[in-house]
Amino acid sequence: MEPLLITEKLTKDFGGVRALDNLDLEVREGLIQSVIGPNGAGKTTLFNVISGVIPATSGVVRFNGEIITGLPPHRISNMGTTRTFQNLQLFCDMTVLENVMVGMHMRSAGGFFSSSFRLPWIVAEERRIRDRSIEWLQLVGLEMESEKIAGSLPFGRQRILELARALATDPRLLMLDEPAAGLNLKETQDLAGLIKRISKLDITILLVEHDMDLVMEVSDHVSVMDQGRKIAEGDPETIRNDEAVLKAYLGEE
Amino acid sequence: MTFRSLLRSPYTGFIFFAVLLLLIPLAVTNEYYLNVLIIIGINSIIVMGLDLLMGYTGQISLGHAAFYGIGAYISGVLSAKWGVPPLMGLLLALVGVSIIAFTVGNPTLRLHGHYLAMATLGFGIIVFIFFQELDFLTGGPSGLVGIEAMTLFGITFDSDRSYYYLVSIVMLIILLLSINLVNSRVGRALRAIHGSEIAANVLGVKISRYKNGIFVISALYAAVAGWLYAHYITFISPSSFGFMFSIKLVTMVVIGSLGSLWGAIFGAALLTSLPEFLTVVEDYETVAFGIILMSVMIFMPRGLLRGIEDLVIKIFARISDRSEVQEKINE
Amino acid sequence: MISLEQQILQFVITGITIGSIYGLIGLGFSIIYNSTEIINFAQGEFVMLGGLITVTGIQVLHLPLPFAAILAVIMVAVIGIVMDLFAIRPLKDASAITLIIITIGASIFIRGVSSFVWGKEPYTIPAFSGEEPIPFFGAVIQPQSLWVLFITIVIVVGLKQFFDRTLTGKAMIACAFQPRAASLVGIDVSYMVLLSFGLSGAVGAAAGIVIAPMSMTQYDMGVMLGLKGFCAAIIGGLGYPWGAVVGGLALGILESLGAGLISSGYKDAIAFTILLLMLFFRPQGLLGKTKGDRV
Amino acid sequence: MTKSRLFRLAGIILPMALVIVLAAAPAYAHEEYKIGAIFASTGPASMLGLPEKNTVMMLEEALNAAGGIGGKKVEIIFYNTEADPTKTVTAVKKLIKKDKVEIIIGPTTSGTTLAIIDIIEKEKVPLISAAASVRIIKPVKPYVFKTPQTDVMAVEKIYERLQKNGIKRVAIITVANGFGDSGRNQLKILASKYGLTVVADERFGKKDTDMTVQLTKIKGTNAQAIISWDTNPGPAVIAKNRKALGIKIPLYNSHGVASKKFIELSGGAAEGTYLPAGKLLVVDQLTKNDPQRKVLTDYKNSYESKFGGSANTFGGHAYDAFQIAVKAIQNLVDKKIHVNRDSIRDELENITGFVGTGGIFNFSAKDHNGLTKEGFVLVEIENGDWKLAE
Repeated sequence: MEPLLITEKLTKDFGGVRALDNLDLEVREGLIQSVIGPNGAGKTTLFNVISGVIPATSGVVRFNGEIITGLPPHRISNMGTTRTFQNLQLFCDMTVLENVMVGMHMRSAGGFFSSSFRLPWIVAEERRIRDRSIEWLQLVGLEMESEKIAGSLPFGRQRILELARALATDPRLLMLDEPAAGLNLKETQDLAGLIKRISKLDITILLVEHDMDLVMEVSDHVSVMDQGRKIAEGDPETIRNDEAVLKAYLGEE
Repeated sequence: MTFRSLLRSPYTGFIFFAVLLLLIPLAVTNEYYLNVLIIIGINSIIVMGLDLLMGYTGQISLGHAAFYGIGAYISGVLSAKWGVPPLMGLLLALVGVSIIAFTVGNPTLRLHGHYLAMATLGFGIIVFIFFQELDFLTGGPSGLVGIEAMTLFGITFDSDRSYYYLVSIVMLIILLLSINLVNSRVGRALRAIHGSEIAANVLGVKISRYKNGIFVISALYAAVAGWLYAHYITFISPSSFGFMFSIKLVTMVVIGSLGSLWGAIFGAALLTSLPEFLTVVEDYETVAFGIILMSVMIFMPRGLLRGIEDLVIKIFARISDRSEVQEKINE
Repeated sequence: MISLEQQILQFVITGITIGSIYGLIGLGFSIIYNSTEIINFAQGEFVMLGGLITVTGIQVLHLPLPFAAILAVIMVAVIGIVMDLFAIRPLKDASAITLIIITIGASIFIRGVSSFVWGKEPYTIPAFSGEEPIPFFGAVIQPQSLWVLFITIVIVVGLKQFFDRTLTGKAMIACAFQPRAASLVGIDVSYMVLLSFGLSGAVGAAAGIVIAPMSMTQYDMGVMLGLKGFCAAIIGGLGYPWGAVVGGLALGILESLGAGLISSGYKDAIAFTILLLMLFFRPQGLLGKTKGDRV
Repeated sequence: MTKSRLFRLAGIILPMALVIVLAAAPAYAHEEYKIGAIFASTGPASMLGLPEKNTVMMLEEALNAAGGIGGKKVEIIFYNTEADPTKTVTAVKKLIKKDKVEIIIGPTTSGTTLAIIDIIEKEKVPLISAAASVRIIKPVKPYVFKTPQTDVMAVEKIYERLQKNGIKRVAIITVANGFGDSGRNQLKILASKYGLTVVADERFGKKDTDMTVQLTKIKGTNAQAIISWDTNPGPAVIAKNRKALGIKIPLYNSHGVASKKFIELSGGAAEGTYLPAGKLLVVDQLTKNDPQRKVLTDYKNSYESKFGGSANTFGGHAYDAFQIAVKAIQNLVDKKIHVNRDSIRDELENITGFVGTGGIFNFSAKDHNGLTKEGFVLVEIENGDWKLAE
């Protein structure tokens, strides 16, 4: 079976700096796959290029067999992949529920005209969006806070909310950019459980993370990046003992 | 529970407001006050549109007086030169403004922050100059006379009282449409763009479509207001649609409270009627206006409506704190 | 009668003169923007105050022109500082829109007060060195135009030295690019902001003084000049101080060529159309560099 | 959440309630003749509007000190229009509906006057405007009068002179606002009547700081005279730029610069330029038997002693409007006709031979300005002062 996401010779230059260097990566459907690497390895750049937030310098990204490089982010999301952000990008002035409802954007159709006049089918759609969003909140355990302003949540809860919002797009591939950053031990453990639960919903997960314990606990497959290149990959056990990986990390520290 | 949800519904406020608006003429017998209310109504229509753009979507426009003017001039010129009836004038004004707004909005809304402010400001000034220079159509700087009074479906709105009802009804319709819009998928998308363009984008919101869409809608609101204005005063001149008026509109939105339709109406009402109250200080009017603008922004940067809200909540909180303390002492 | 070539030369000379003024005003915008990311809509009022205070210095206090001018520059710098202290500093973490409204409020306030102090009549001051025009290949140059150019160059060179050579100047630039890092290395950011308001007040006042003999000075002259200066700063590239001067010159020359060769009625429309095209196709300005956008 | 929604509602209702309370205040019966005055005492036309306001306030005080009209005092109710059409409309409605005035004088600018004509005609309140445009009284509207000479007369005064000097080609340079626009139209319409061709038609903005470009273009034509049309400070800049460019053909200004400020602003550059002006400017040069001499001297002296500065023709327009309004009421009182809006209007049309600062007014049913171009004199600037050029 062809992998869900493939990058082929993906390259990204920032001025003179090469953030991604002919990167080949495969993400197989149904797995939890992680990308790790020291700071500046190009992990976030990888996410930005895949999600269309910044253009690639060269190379292609295929999603579900189709080339998605060069497409704007909303088109890429529409094909069934979405992401979270390392530094949170919540809609801070909106309520928790509304944030998730925005996630349902692609799964609904109301336009300027029909919404302004609140046509009957809009009323029905609104109800469906609301009910479904509450379900997502229940899944991540945020339903009690649904009416709170997102910006007022504690940091850990905000991370969870961003995850719920991404889930609401009903993705086939969910890319999580350091979801454990800033979380305490307990929260990280809860997150690990949540990621596994999400995986059971037939959602493929691509995870960029610094927290090795989390990575090793949840991942089916791990790729290691350094200076824009992939230096190793395999199951967590293999990676743990890979020399190149150790060197890359130790070399840094 | 039902009572709470009733209170929470955005439509409860609307119904109260609508009843209030339509009852006002029963209490206000002096047409001069109706005149002030009419101008407030016209201004609130523009300001609501501007608030959808600025407060909800986070895109500043320092050139909205231009759309107000284009709406007024299209219907006004058609009426004064060729006797086109106002309803037809409105239709053509809406078509004209949407074409212009779409053409301008497309490249302009790719800009951000101060660049967007400057571009919209430039657009406003260019349009203003066209009002002045196309004098064979617009009557030039000295203005366009001979615009016919508002006649719709055989009814002529030639008294302040009847015009008040017309403006109120149009305003209520626009308010209702706006309430619908902000509480919908589209409204959430707009606020999402305000919150984080990138996040909205990766959640599937096509940014340009929504920015352009709301820009056109807010321009259309302004055009409707312009149409109401032209057929009310029956005279228009470029000076009513200049840069200073654009600035005034922005201050109405901000002083009222960004991102709140009620704030928009409140801001329009306050800043339109303020000069009427400031006639007391007469010569100091501009100085007072400047001071008010600055102090509101310094002490209530979220706008007056939210500012007052916060203040009242704070006072309530303090009172309840105190009573709690009191209770503890009593214990 | 003069030939078309001579006319065009004259247009360019005029454009350079007006452009330098736009540039000086734009410079004021850039200085404040650089240290605070604020667009100060009261910049035009600084220009007006510079002119009117000089008028008072000459006509009421009977000071010689240079002293009156220095007095005006100092006073407007102080007014800029006061504006920062009372209107800008009380705001912490204000949004761009709030700051725009504040500076608009300040400009309305300053205009209102000025209309009391000086009345609504326009004033003028004598040209710095006579009004005998200097012939130049069939066109003429007003001596005051040379003064405008001279003062512009002096200010630009002076500011460049200040930013490049002095510790304070370097600190101000640092605040612009890395305010948090700047405060970490011990730079007093709020002092630098204060300084930038004072400095831009002084530059604005200088612009107001050099054009007063040519264009008259009046309590409400600041609005349009302020807009044009803002325009110049954007065309040159916001945040690139020398960009404002380049932008101002470009704007001035194009505007006066447009007025001369196309239509004087549409003069400002031409200027602002250029601005729009610039924003659409090269939003970073003439001198700005495209920044790599990272998320 | 619920609470805040309520407050939001209250925020809307409170100001509305305030308006209602204010509206409910009873309009008390009045014991004096109420005259509404609307001038642009601030805003872009404040240089005109402020002396107009001052004049009217001064006259009210003087009249009431002298006992008013037939024992009844006169009350001026003043509103500032800021030269803004919307504000003017509001002010007029306030005067008519709330203050219930008998007659309105003002506004300052042509644009604002045109904006209120419909209301004036509908509400049937006499209006004496202080604005220049001929469109105000042509065609004649029953309730609208005006005191300044029209721009037609100013143009004719200049063209007459040009024709006499054998000039055939003129260049015009006008400001892009109501005043300049109205002048520009008349300059173009009337040119052929005086055998003139307009060879250059340049414009500038009210806040422009340099007119070298426009003048350079004029220099490139074969014009024999330049006519500039604006109020201060624009024409002073034009005069200076003209001198700097070494343009030798004569410069004529509009009546809009008829104040000492113009000479002061242009430095020496105004020397030898011409303008049509009301006689106020050259009151000391008038012949002893000039019928306006006394009126002008009185006005000038009382204005200047009260407000300092120098009296200008704009204040004069307000002076005329006020005095004519008072005259009409006085006549009605004398004739024992009930004073109301309609009777005042009718009486205004009967006023003839009224000596004002702008000329001798002869109103009639067909002429609501009542002046001829003889109200203007052509003035030359010589040695920093006005000089009758006739």
